[in-house]
Amino acid sequence: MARATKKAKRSRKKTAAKTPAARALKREEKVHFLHQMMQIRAFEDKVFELLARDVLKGASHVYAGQEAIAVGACSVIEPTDYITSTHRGHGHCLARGGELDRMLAELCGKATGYCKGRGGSMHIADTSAGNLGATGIVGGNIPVATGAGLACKFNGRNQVVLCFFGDGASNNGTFHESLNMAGAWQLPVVYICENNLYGMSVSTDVACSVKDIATRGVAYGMPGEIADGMKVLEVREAVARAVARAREGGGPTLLECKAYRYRGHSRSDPRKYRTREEEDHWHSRDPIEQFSNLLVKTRAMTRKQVADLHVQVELEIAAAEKFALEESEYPDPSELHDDVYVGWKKGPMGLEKV
Amino acid sequence: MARATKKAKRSRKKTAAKTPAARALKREEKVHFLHQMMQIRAFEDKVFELLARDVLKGASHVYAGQEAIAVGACSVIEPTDYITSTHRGHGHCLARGGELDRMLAELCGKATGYCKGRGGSMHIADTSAGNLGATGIVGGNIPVATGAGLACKFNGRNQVVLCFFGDGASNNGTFHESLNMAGAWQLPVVYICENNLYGMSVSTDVACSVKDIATRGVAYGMPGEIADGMKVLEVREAVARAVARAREGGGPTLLECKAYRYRGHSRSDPRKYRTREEEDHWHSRDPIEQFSNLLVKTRAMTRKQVADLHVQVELEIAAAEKFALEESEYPDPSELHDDVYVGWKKGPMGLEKV
Amino acid sequence: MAEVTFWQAIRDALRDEMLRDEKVFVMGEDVGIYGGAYGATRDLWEEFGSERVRDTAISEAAIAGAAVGAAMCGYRPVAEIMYMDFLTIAMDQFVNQGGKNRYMFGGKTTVPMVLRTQGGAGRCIAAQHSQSLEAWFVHAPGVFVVSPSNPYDAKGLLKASIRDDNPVRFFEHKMIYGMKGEVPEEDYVVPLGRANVTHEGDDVTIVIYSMMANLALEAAGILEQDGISAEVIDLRSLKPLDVDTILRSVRKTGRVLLASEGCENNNAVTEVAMRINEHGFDYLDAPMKRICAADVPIPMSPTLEDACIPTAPRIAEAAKELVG
Amino acid sequence: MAEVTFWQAIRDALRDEMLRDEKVFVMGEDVGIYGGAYGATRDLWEEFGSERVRDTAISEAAIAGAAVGAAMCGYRPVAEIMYMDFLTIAMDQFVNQGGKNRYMFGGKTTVPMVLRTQGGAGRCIAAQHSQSLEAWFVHAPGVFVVSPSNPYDAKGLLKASIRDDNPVRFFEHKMIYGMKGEVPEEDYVVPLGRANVTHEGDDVTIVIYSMMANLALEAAGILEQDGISAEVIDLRSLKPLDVDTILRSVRKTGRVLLASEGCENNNAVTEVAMRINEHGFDYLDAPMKRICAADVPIPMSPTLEDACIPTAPRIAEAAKELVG
Ligand SMILES: Cc1ncc(C[n+]2csc(CCOP(=O)(O)OP(=O)(O)O)c2C)c(N)n1
Ligand SMILES: Cc1ncc(C[n+]2csc(CCOP(=O)(O)OP(=O)(O)O)c2C)c(N)n1
Ligand SMILES: [Mg+2]
Ligand SMILES: [Mg+2]
Repeated sequence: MARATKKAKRSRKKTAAKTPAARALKREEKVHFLHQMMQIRAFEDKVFELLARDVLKGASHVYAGQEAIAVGACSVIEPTDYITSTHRGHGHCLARGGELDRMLAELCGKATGYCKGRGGSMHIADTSAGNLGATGIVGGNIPVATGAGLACKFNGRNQVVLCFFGDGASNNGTFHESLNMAGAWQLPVVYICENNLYGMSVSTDVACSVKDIATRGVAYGMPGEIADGMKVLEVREAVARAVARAREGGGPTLLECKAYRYRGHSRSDPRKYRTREEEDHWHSRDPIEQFSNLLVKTRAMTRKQVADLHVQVELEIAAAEKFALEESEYPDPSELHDDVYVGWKKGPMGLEKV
Repeated sequence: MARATKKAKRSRKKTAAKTPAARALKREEKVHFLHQMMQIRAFEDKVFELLARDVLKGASHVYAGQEAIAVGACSVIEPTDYITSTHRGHGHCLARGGELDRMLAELCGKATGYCKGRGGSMHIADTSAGNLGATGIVGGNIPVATGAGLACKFNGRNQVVLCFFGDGASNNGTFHESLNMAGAWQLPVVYICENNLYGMSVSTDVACSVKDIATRGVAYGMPGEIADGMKVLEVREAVARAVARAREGGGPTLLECKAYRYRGHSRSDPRKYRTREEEDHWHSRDPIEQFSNLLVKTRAMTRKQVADLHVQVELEIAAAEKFALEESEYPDPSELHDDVYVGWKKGPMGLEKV
Repeated sequence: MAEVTFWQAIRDALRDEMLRDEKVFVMGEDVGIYGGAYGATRDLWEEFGSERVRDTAISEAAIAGAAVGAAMCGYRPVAEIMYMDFLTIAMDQFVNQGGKNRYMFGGKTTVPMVLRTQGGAGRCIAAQHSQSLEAWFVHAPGVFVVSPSNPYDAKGLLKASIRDDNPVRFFEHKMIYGMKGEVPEEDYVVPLGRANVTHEGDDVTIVIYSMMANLALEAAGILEQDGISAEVIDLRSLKPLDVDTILRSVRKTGRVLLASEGCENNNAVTEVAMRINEHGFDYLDAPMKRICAADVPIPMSPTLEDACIPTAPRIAEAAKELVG
Repeated sequence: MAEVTFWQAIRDALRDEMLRDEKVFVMGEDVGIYGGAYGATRDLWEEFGSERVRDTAISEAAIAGAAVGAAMCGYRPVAEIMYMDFLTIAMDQFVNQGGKNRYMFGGKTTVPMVLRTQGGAGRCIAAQHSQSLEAWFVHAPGVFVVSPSNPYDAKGLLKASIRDDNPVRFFEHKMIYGMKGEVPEEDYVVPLGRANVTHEGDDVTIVIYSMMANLALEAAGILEQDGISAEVIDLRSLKPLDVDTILRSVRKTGRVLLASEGCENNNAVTEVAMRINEHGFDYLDAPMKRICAADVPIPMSPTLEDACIPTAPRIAEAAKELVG
């Protein structure tokens, strides 16, 4: 056991000493974080409402409660960097600069959505903006992120990849194979495990043989760190350290962010598997509340400004809703066969060259 | 990281204190171990010779160099226990009580082999004797062993499973999912990783993000131990501890046995990827040499007795060869469709009930 | 007879078999207190506890392989893979170990396990939650492939599958769970490998399975109004395949329409067509036709998803073209 | 033109493309100093180093997924899965991510990767090292399926596959690596989706691919001696499928034999038969016939393995029955 543990410890120590923490933030940046978190929350509330009214079809897994993770993490990286997302991906997309209207349009299956309505909630991507996409397969994007990390290494342009996934995903084989590969090849990937205590109804206590997913870093010779996923600045600091290490050639990090999924897994989930007390506890640590309080306390914002921001976000969401529901069309059925292949299309007897 | 590590450590300490080490051995038992190890070596030498002469078809991965692991491990368990094996499985089968003649017949694809010639080298099984079989898929049997462990847990008859696999397999997703499952469910499985430094040509230095596979135990809340795989009694002691723990309900163990694959991966492998010095080093620690020296030194056997045993083994192998090559027939082509399904056979238009 | 839904029929079959045989157990993601993503294990956890109704981690390969191992050691696991799309992760364990161990090991073991899984389109959940991948398993030796279309068959086929000593892939369509039908409370099985003629007719044979069976019945109704008499054959088992029943019908009608919700290219019904070609070519008065999901990743958008998969009117339309 | 072996042709194509385009790289198990289990990457590691000829751990899912990720970021990975049988472990990454990302993401990404793998029977290495699983990928939307039968095609098709912007599954048969053939040194490609009529004839059309193409030529020779003139069509690509070339031949011969080394049930050639049924039914003078591997896990024993797979005499025999 010796070497790996030591190696990981050494690397952790070294980094702590050497890596610059996230630089000091300007006020606008902090406000921007709060704004983004509010947008995500409001977006998800809207999604939940539209699901309940049956306006939204399909499955949407909402990010409410975990906003600090996506916002804190994405605040660290550059436009040329990459992220990969999950089935619970709206927050990542927004934090990576996604636009509310095109996101909501995609969820509605409209032609104006990010993926022309073909992907929906679980498959939003914006590859040109460095968002390599969400996936409906739990753990499905961990290898893809690892391959993106390999591309970054090849490129030699100091790019990094943030790979988001859940506690449940950390029990899938893809997690293991990918982190081993990244550890062996020292790829510039930050593996961000959002531990929200459950994979659907199954708690980590039942499904997972360790309490802290971060423990598993040592199995890949990489640092395993834990951050409070309800605190945007703490997430940001931890990701900044990991990103700095990755850019310096110090390889991957496994960062576990502890948070909570506010909503049931799906609209109809009665949440029998968890207690009201537990929910209350986590709500009392709400990432948006905490951060706005901090901003008020440190006089970065006034209560009034916070309230105004809420109002502004409501307007933004209303605009997005109008765009998605009223101003956008469903794709024409004739588009069914488009873009399956590059350079080939369906003909009367099969595929034909275009 | 705290809990899991502590849990693992605690469990290790507790066990060290409580678990009875392997009981004192009778002389016959020690001689039996030596005999088995010699049988495996001689069997594999014969296999290599037959491959070279092109008498043996197919791929055979030989176990020479690792004999102490299978023999030490299988010496601990009862007839009602289970093992699962690998593509390099002849040693496991023999140590689990397999017969030389039926094994060699199977390798030759003869009807008298353990699997009627359908399986060959990579698929020897003897389920009635608690050998759940080899597999050609690296890592392929780790989930199967885990399921067998679940059956043992259900049975309540104190059975255990020994699951053999290689260092290379420990980088496959099946390893991770299985050990997590066994850790979460506290299954009575001993995961025995035979680290022979290479998966085919790729060294663990290149493929594996940790030096010691045992490090990974902590990622599953289970003890991760290392044994010298060139010493049969050390393997036996370590497996005995793990088996005792498993029978007491203490859950699974990851046990790494360090050893060396004497031969190339396949007959034609020029072994460019490793040095002569490295090979010599490991040959100087030969498990059969070491153990016979120990037996002589402790006066359990004389040199003459050791030499006689060698001769005896040669005769046994010769008998097995005669059985497999001369006295056994190939299966009749008409058997092609037998035993694919229970209760159904191929008819003129497809499957028919029998 | 009681009217029960499809999900209840599945649940009741599981319950009956668990009561009948202590070797039967259920494992999978969210099969416990949650009762399964589509409710098919509801209340079982309360009745049998978390040992025999076992929530697992999100580890499809280990679920599959553990079922194989437990089955080889004398148990009768019913493993659930929540969406058929995730079978992609467990193919090795199901196909290379589960399906082959008996044969490879000289017939000296059995692997009596059932893999229940859920598939099909219709809920706008896109390309990774809507597939029908039966074709892959039809192509894999050593496993049976079963796919019921209604509550009665679901209960009877699942019981038969659990009692069978072969590894069975049991596919449930997500749009059928709410369907109601008459189901006896007393014990019965629907034998594997026997198709069901759910509508008799002389003009065209419609061969289908799963959800398409219900659409085909609807289509038969539409066709009747146009004076076309369709014979609808619900395969129920894709392997073993009931070639006799199919040929009997083709001999009568001379025309064959096959429908499936899997992608068209090399769809599972293609095999049925091949068997008809091989054994009933002379009965054919026209080329066989098939109507399947388009050869695209199932799109999320309702307009595209609808365009992608067969519907009752489209089945009727295709049958009409075939006859007309 | 130089006579080179199949493995050399593959190696040379990789080398040429790596020299031509710095975005091309090779990854897989033992592709480095070992040169690949069947030698197809020999000497590349020495020339290009371990960055671009990358040995991986035994992690098929990560190999596949990493190729997808690198491809989406502008590289052109050629990933090797040592045996086709191990694709079972990587199906999710290949099928659900690699094959679908472009479509799901609204056409806004490409996944220009090649998956090279090796399959087929003939070496007595049993059920987990002898499969031909093309059928699965033919059924999966978004991926192309290519399978050469000789050195010339191997080099030209591999180059075309590497340059293609779609994910391509490139299947090599283990018994062909040693085969020699004339291969130009100058740059050329064999376009995807175009079949090759390797032997002209009027009496029967034999549709095959991969190793079977060589056996079918042998069979055509046998048939000639019996006065039967066979047309042999080597598909080369199973997707896109060259339906035109096939139909042209069927129109002439009226009889079709399909052969493949995959298991019979729902074999990839079944799709070819279905297309012929759909578009060329009226040309058919007899039921189409197929000759495939038996529907069993490929057995190890030489007698059984031989009985399990098609051989040239059996192909000839089947063709004779068809014509006779
Ligand atoms: C491979 C796979 N298995 C199962 C599912 C069904 N499923 C969707 S979300 C989910 C829980 C995922 O848990 P976690 O990774 O912790 O993410 P969270 O939903 O908590 O954000 C499950 C089981 C899936 N989509 N993919
Ligand atoms: C899933 C899978 N991938 C690759 C192979 C090819 N292969 C056979 S043995 C081997 C090396 C295995 O290494 P290890 O697990 O260390 O076992 P060892 O051979 O050293 O005993 C490889 C890559 C395989 N059989 N199965
Ligand atoms: Mg979770
Ligand atoms: Mg090894």
